[in-house]
Amino acid sequence: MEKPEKLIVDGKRLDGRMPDELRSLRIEAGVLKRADGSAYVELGENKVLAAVYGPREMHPRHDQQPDTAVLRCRYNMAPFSVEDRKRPGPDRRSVEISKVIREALEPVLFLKLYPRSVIDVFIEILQADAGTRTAGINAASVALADAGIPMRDLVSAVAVGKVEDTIVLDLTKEEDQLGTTDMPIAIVPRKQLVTLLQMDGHLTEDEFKRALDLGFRGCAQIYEVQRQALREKYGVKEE
Amino acid sequence: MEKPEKLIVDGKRLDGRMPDELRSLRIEAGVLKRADGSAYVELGENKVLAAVYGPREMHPRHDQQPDTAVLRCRYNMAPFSVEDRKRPGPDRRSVEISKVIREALEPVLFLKLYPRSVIDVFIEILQADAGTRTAGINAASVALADAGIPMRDLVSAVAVGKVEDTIVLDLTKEEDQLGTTDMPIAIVPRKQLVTLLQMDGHLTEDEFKRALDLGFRGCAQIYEVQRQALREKYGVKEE
Amino acid sequence: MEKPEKLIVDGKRLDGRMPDELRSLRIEAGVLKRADGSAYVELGENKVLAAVYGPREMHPRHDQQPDTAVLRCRYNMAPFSVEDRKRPGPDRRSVEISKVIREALEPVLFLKLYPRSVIDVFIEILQADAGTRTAGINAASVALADAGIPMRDLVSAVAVGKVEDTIVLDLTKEEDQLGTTDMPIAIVPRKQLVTLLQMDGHLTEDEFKRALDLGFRGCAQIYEVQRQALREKYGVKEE
Amino acid sequence: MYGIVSSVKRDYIVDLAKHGKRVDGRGFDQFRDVSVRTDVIKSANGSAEVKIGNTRVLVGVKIQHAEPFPDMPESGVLMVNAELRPLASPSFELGPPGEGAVELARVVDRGIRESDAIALDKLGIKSGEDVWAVFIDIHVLDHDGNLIDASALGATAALLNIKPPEDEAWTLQEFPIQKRPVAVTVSRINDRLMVDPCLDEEDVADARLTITTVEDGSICAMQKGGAGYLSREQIEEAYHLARTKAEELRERLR
Amino acid sequence: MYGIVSSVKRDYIVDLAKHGKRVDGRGFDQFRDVSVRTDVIKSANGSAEVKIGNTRVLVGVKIQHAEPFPDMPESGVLMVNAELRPLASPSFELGPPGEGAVELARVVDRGIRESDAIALDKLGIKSGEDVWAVFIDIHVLDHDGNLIDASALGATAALLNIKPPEDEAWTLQEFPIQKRPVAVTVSRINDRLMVDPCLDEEDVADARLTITTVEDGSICAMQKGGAGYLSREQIEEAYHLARTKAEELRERLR
Amino acid sequence: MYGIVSSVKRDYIVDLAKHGKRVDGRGFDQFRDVSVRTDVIKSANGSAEVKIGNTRVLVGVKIQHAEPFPDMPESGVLMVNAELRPLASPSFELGPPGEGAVELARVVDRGIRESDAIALDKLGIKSGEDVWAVFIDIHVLDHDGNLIDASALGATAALLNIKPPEDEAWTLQEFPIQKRPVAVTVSRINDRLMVDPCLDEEDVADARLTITTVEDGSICAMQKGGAGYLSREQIEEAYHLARTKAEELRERLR
Repeated sequence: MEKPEKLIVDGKRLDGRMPDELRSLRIEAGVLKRADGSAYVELGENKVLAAVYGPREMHPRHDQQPDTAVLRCRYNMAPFSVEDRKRPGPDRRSVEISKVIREALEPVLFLKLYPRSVIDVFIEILQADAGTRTAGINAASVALADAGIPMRDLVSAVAVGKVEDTIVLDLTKEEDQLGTTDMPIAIVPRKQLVTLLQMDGHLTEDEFKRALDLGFRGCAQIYEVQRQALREKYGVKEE
Repeated sequence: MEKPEKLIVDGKRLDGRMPDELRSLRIEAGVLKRADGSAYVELGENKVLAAVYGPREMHPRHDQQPDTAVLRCRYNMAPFSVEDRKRPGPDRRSVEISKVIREALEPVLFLKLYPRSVIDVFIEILQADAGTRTAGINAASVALADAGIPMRDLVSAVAVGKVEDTIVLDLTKEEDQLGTTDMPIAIVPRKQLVTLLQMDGHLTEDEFKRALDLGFRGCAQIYEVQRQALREKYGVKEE
Repeated sequence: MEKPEKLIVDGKRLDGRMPDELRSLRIEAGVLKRADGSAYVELGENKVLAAVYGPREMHPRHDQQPDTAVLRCRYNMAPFSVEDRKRPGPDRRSVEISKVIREALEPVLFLKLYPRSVIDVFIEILQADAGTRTAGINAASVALADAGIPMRDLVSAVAVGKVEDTIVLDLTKEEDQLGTTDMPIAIVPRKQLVTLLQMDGHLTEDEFKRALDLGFRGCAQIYEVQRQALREKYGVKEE
Repeated sequence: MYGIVSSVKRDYIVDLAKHGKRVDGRGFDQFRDVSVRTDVIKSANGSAEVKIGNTRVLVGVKIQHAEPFPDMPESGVLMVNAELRPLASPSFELGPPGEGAVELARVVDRGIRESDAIALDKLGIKSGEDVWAVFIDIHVLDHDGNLIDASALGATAALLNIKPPEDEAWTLQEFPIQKRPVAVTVSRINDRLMVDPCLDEEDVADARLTITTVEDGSICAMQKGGAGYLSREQIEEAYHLARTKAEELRERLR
Repeated sequence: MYGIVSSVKRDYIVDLAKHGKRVDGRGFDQFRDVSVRTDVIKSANGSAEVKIGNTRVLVGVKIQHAEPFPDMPESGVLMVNAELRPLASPSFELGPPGEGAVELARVVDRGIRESDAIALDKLGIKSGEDVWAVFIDIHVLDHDGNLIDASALGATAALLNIKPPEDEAWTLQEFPIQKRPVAVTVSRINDRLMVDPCLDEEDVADARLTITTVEDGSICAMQKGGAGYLSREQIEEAYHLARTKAEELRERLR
Repeated sequence: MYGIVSSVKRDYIVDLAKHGKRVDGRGFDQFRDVSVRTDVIKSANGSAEVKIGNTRVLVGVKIQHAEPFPDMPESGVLMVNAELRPLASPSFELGPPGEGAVELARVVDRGIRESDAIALDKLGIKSGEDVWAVFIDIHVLDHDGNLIDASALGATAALLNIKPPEDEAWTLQEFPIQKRPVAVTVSRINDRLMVDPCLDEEDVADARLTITTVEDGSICAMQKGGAGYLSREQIEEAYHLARTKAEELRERLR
């Protein structure tokens, strides 16, 4: 990849977006037959599929929890989803991402309702272009709702970053690699609570606050698309 | 290996065999002390040992089947059995072969007689010269009988192939590598039913039918040697 | 490492020790908070930590023994403990050492007192300079006592070797690599029984007997330091 | 790859078969709806998504530099891998490929390799050092039976969809595809042969025979599966079924 | 990384927090005793042992030759690995690193990498062939909570302790450290934020946020953990806590 | 490697030992029938099958090109691997070698390596790049006790059976064997020492000591095993037994 001279020209990004603008976003609920719930998310060039199984009996049995269901998440990149073929199987990156996604989703679930059982969330990245973990959370959250799992709210997620000293929403792969900072964030929109927050790069205190602001606003937009996807699937108006 | 000019000269193969002729075959039943049943097969330069354990208690317990025994097969090549030392442990080839061998043997077993238990079949290739999977089936089948496992019939197996447009029986390694087609087949001889059939290479419809014919005839010869091995071990004439 | 011309000059070793002299030895009991028992051993440049957990419930359950506790040992080298970084995880060497250490400790334990349970011994080599397995046994033995596990006696261990035809006690790494023979030995001091004995190199019958003599004497010295460590921890005089 | 069905369902399906019927009303020689979409993954050199009824398989092909095998120093390398992703079925588990995934990948591999579908001999770069590797990754997304046929069709479709890598070492005009192998799996339930079983049918089937054929009807690969047997007559009937249906499926490729 | 606590203990700790207290009487913004000893392992190029209360972590750094990554042919390589050794806690198991160990290593890694603490661009030897690899191995010896802060502090201390390898390929005067990142983890119990939880507190905490800052107070890495949430206000409060405590901890480095 | 015996059988064997007897009537210093067949595997460079009573071990040696270890650039490489194949015993499990297989391989390895049985320094080809690797693979086929002695004997016999590889890089007249190490394991049951325990005896033995000696009676390797102890006197007695029996076994080599 050749490095472009500037990533932001006249206040606009290389793909023409404003700093606070999302890429095109499409979410569809209930796209798989076998899974109990599923969703498909296209965010820019990202293509992500999530499936939910459960609540179902936990195996192996000694991992069962007597007073609660266990939430398991597995984030996986298809070998062909990235520039250089990814060798199949979990690596350290996907192990960590699976963990933070689980911890991002768990706060909205009523796991105590299903003691001894497990809820499995599988996220497949079919095509990757930065922001796959947040796209995965958006998909998983809709898939959980599609599976009929009781939830306090959806979880909406987006990455915020810093590119040439500008705080921008929803980084592309190019911006992620050439910019300095990536900060994925997930929010429970109604209560405005943060369930995922990671960052690497460089942010001053002031930049951090502006990044948080932008993250909250981006998640609000995503939340609308998630709800729309569920409305389309179930044909009812939310109250 | 230098490529010979022709693999078939004056209707005869490089080792002097006719196209429909087996290599020398020796089968011995009950060759191991610890196993519940065992057999040794030499087919040309192949040396194969099979052992059977069971029916015995299935571990891990959650793999037990309440209404049937489970048949497990493991095909393994000794590191020194091939030209280049084989790294120990299962590879994709041996995983697949173990599966098709299991499916070749299962139709003659009365697994329902032994609910919750397991029958283990271990096949060790000590020296390999093409046709190890079929030699393994022949050995395993005699070992199962030696273990006293009730069987509808033995299973007899052989590879058929195409070498320079001739359909031939029981390929050597040289014929397998230089010829175009390899088609292993396993048969329940009395009822003439096929329990294993694989093929790779190239066969027209007509060639395919002739290959099937030759496979059935080859298996009939092998069946006789298998029965002879059991007669020798148990010193009784079959009715 | 440049090879020195001679390893023994005027009857003294490169570090100034006499052939039958131990390196400086420091043992401390009860150094870890979470473990049920622990000990730290410095022997020359070796730094070794041992921890004991148990008797505790055995998992997985089907490894429980109905009439006895199971002793498990795991010897592990920290990646930075050796010259070339050691890749984390067990290798064949550490698997074997873990086994012989377990068998060196087991004779002094009353495992039958704790049916169905497990006693875990973890040995971490933080800095290695030859003799880590015997230093590990010395640490583990004190850690077992610190955990309050009933014992017939401690186990004391040391390596004996042959360097330029001299039988020497407690080899350094340099002596181990340039000398011809390494013979680790572990002893139950009161009854003078051998619970670990390994050797590689070259010993004549006479040399072997002298090496055994030296090993017994070395272990007696180590035993005193082990007991002193326990006295210091528990502030009582042994009877 | 096989789930467990209740004996009631088993009896029902077997009974239907005896009466010449299938659970979804199809004929024994009839596939469910088949759709083939190509060029679905930008990060792959070639890709295809195949749906057969509810079954859905995504195949991506990557073309990368690799070292040749020592005995074939000028020949490209073909690697086929299948992942039965746990999102596709409650019976698929996490972890390295099990025997079902291994068999699936190897059957697809043999169909392509043995038919010389790819002219691997044209994929050398520098003898003994550098060749093109063709990685075919089969990603199963939704499992309602007949994964082998869907995967093999997807693999051939993805190969036909390949855009050569943008790499100065690539000198061919286009990716050298020579054949279009198509696999058709024929299943036996009781004594009836049928193509394209749905998952329920697959679970009660006694045996299956996959026959991969090329344009002229000759066979390049076969694989019998399942814990049952086939008679000689059934094998020949299966060949005719497979050959006929392969021609139909092949029309879906471009 | 989380154990299980009895509901009695949980209620007790939560109740204390509501009343502004902690189990060991500390203030919410107060660390336990912190000690940093360096140069403790001769076989490492740099090493440090950090104790925070009863928590004890040993970090060793090895500097070795390695091949560079293809896209950074002249840049040194940083590898951070963490081992939650089973001697450190009854909840740590044998086997390859689990998600707790992986997260720990990656959070420490990002703090060092993203702050450019090491001038990796100075650690090339021969472009595309040979560079210096910096292996940071975190060896957890005793676990009484707050492993991330202890490990990150140990890693930075061990880097500052590095003596260059005795190797003619090494040409720098000293090991090129540019920044001193320090991680501080803020935990939420009920609605109170606190630093440096002991294990019992960690087990009942709802969520944690690790913020790694450098000398000027800017952030180089963050990681939220735990199955709960944080409000926006709590995040900002956590930042101020983390920045203040990091300054205190940084004084322990040399 | 140890199975479980009923306490009745244990008491019976121990009682016999107290009365100076063994289950099969042998003397304590007596091996079962020993047979050594060499040249049994054509695909190996050297091979041997050893039977000791019902115990049966097949050893194959392969000689192949390999890279040398960095610190021994001109020295050949020795690798010993043991597989306790599950067909040999109901107590052997599938999967990677357990501690029993690892110990077996390493004890055999040390006997060969430490006695300099193979002149590895003659097995260089191109310094730092190419040397001969000697792979000794121990394949246990039937387990009725005393695997170490059978495997070590098989390994030495297979080495003596080696036909050099047909490879132009091979320049020696013959494979350079210098010593014939033989391992003898002495087991203690109650207070009696005995050689060559059958499996039942092995299962009740308190401890064992393997002593590997070469032609002149000097020791090149030892390994105590088992969860019991040996007295100093027993160790010396074991040495004399091992040395005497090794001479007998050595006569079976060629």
